[in-house]
Amino acid sequence: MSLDPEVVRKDFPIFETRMRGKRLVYLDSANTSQKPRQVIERIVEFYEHENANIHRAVYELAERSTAAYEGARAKCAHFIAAPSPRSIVFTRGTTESINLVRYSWARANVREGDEVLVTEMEHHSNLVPWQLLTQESGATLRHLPVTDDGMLRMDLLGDYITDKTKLVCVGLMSNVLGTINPVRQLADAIHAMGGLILVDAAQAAPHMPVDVSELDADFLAFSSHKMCGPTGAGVLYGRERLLEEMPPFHGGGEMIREVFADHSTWNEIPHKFEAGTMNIAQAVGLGAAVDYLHSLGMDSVRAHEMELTAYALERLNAVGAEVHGPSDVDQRGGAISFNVADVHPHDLATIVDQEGVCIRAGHHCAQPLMRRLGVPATARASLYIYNTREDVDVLMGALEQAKGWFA
Amino acid sequence: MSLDPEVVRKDFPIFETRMRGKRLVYLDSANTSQKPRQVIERIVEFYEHENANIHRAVYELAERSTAAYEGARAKCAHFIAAPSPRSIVFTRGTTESINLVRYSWARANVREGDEVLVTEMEHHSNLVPWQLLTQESGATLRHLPVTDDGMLRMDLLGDYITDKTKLVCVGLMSNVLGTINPVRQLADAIHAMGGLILVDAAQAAPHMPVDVSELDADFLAFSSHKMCGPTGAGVLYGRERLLEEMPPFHGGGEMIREVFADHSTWNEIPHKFEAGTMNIAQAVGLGAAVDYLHSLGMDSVRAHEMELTAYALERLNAVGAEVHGPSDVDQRGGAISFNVADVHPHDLATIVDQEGVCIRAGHHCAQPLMRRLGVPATARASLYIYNTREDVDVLMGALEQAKGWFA
Amino acid sequence: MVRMSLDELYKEVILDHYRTPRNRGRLDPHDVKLERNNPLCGDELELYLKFDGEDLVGVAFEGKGCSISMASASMMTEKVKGLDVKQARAMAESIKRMMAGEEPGDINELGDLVSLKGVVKYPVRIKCALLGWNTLLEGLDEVP
Amino acid sequence: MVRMSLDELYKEVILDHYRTPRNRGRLDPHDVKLERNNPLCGDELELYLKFDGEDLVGVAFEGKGCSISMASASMMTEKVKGLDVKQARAMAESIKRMMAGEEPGDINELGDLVSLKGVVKYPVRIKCALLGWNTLLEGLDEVP
Ligand SMILES: Cc1ncc(COP(=O)(O)O)c(C=O)c1O
Ligand SMILES: Cc1ncc(COP(=O)(O)O)c(C=O)c1O
Repeated sequence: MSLDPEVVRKDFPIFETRMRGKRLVYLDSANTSQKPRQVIERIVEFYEHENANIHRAVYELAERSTAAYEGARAKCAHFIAAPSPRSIVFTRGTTESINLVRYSWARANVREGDEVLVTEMEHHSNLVPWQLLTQESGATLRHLPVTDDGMLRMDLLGDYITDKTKLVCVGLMSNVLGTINPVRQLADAIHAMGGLILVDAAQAAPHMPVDVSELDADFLAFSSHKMCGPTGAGVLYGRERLLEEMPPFHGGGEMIREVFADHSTWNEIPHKFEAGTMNIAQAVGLGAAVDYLHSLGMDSVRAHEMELTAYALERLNAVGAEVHGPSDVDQRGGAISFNVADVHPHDLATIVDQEGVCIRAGHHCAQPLMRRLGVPATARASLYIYNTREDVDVLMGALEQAKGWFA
Repeated sequence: MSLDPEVVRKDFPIFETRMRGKRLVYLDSANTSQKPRQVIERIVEFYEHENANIHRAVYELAERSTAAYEGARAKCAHFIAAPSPRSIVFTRGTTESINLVRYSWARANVREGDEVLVTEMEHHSNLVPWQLLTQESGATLRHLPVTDDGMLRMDLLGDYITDKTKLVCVGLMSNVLGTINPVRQLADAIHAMGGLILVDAAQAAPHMPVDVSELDADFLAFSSHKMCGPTGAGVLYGRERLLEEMPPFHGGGEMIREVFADHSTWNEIPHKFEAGTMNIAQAVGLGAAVDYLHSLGMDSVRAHEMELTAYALERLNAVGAEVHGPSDVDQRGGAISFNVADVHPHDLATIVDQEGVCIRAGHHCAQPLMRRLGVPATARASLYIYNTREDVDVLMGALEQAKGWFA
Repeated sequence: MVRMSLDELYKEVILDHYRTPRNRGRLDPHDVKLERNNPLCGDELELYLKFDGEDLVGVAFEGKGCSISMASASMMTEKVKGLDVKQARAMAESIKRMMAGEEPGDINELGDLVSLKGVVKYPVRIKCALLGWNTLLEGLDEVP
Repeated sequence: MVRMSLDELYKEVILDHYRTPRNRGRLDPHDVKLERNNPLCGDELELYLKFDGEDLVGVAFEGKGCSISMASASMMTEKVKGLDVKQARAMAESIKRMMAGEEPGDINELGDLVSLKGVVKYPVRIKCALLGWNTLLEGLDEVP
């Protein structure tokens, strides 16, 4: 089933807004996606007909909200082919999911002398937590290098994954380069050494089918707001056995079994990790986003983006932009970073904004990768289900204008 | 300006829902409040016209979302009379706010031999984090006792607040007893010893004027969902000086200044504590909730609840219910816990639910307090701006019915 | 979610067991003693079991809780006393199936216990009804 | 938020300073060297100051960044060279006021710098325009 972006676009009320009289060309979905009517309406419906705290109360309204929340958990489990909803912890987003693993699993398991491996292309959210952890624990943080074309140096794996490595932290799809990393290969390598792998699927989950068993991931994180869902929600998937062994993250209501004055016992997973009143309406909204993406089909989503990415790469090359990351669309997603000679990315973004085009300029939360690429900043256009060739064409026109200003 | 709950009620779409053909009598606002149209519509407006990631991008849509988000921060600062928006950190809710202080401030400042003081009436969210902290640090957790009428034993302060006490953690209003605690007196006592005070305002902020300077609070936490705002948002107020000295909480995007391979430097407060994509739409919704409460006036809110609480206490006494907590409405809010002889709270809640009445039964996330009160569970009716005398009357009728079942 | 009337939940036999619980109190001597609770609502149960070989010859309980949890525990003690471990386990599993909305199996064997069926319509109360039975299942694993 | 046309932002004088920056490069010897950046966008600036008593006798900069940040830094070096510490600080404060949308004060004194006024309509670019000036203010605090 192929996806027609002009039809998809109609589901997104924001595209009825015109930017200074022009068509809104939103090319910043790697940053955050727009929300379809189906998701917005589900949130409204929750507040208007189901709103109550979950798990805690015996009245019917609370049964409705609990069913909606736990239903969303089951949808998320299904979305990444997780074996059970028990392995799905709701969080605020990828960043919190990763920090949860840091505070809970890693503080208990990573010791002085151990190593944690990240890659040179990680988002700050999958780098800074591991800096903080290794600084605190006396472990060593290592960085798997990236080639000039933006691929992981898999040839160096033997040096970087050893019996000292306790955890490998890797993005499934890079938010700067678009690169889809060979996560399964990394998983096999670290599992052979008895370590674990955490997969940052913030960019992958919205754009391609993700299967935790195929990846053999121990932990996997993603964010609602990048995949048509509301802000303020996300998921940490963890193997049940790991979640069961891990100490709790936050202390508070709901995550406990019994509380005494000076100690407590914990609720079952995943509730052990969900302290206090959760982001109920947001989890429900994320469930609706999963339904929405399922209705399009994740294979169709991926196919549409591959086609459009190929077109955008071709056009960018034609205007002489320097594009970072792989050129083969089989190996990459639709986040495309580039530089245009003589025009700073910031100026580029300001100028195309005048044409109603939203792109991002900066370091994209990946300063070490910027240093590796030898640029202080890049411009990035990122594609999603509602983007069309016309959007790419408008961007190209705007880029030509920008070149004009600084010619 | 006095508040007419029948008018207020019309702002809340959920009251158009009938529960099994009956008027919805929602008496569980201490658990979570219902949401007015003004808040729901603001969230929809955000997703339909402003949705973009904040701080990161240069295009106009991102300027709108950043303005909305930072505007909400300023509203929250104003709401608790905080000296500056810089002292307002957005979180998921009270539980996360308190755990943030635990992970960031307390891990760096509470050592073996130090003491942390909680009270016997704290919510699990203001107790379990301190159990975990003191267990990890080797500090001692102490519990300020409660009198039989549900007041803090202020006469014992000299024993409980000493130069060993590094932090006092206290709720401004109890979610079980309704008690309004003399926080300022506790603040003065701990400040005289050089320690700090963390105020759990989860129950107070929605129901009465709160002023951090008057309380002389070092930290203060509250939740959006209990004060007409969306789920998934909350606030940690912290003195600027403290926030500046504290190490970061989560590592990730936005909270950094510069990231190198093995270390990083931090953004200014409050951004240092807001890693990754925040709960943007929820913060904006909380801002709308603050506007809504301001339009009613927090003094009017408090006055309405005092009057209705007095009425409910009178009626409960008349049916022979055993009410816990202070009987003087000057000293308490509208969360009313009670037991009815021969009828277990659970049965009570199920039976009144048949009449469209939502009350809560259980330990209300305060198991140690339940032990202190000598009951395994209580029923709790909690009042808010949309509750009327009629609601109380319906509850009383339902209670009589419940007694009938178990007579 | 359609609710039945309260009569479906609070059947006379349930109210009777709640008002006059059977086999309530400590059982001494006993082979197994288990304390379990329902963390969400604070219901507490202490279960005592006495075995003769594979046979459950003594069952008693102490506890505090709502009518459903206490009545269900009381009915359970009556029903399982005298059964062997296998039979008792089968009965507990029947009840759990019934609470999951499935067919419990041989209804005749359940007898009075069928009156618990009304609880299915009150999802939050299912945990109350099962507190005793889940504790029993754990206790049966400890047969000496 | 009303946008002006791009001509208001990219005035000829700004583009000129961007294309041909003044006082670009290291200044040796210098009294003060400061490295600052704009964490959101990656703009980087190195500022060199040389004093003779209270007088700022040498100013130079190195850096990478967008047209606004580089042009603003370039214009700044031209304007503040020769001023004393107090005058330089006053000028930086004027620019900051202008960027906050307030009246900058004596417009005549600002001269070309007034061309930066268009930036006010582009809130995210204000930090770019101020990078040089904020760095200068810090540097002035270090006058030996
Ligand atoms: C007094 C008190 N503190 C803390 C909390 C926890 O708040 P939240 O669940 O919103 O994190 C609550 C509410 O459940 C409360 O009533
Ligand atoms: C690859 C990657 N990892 C992590 C994140 C952080 O996600 P969030 O900001 O939703 O926590 C992002 C998005 O910004 C990302 O692109």
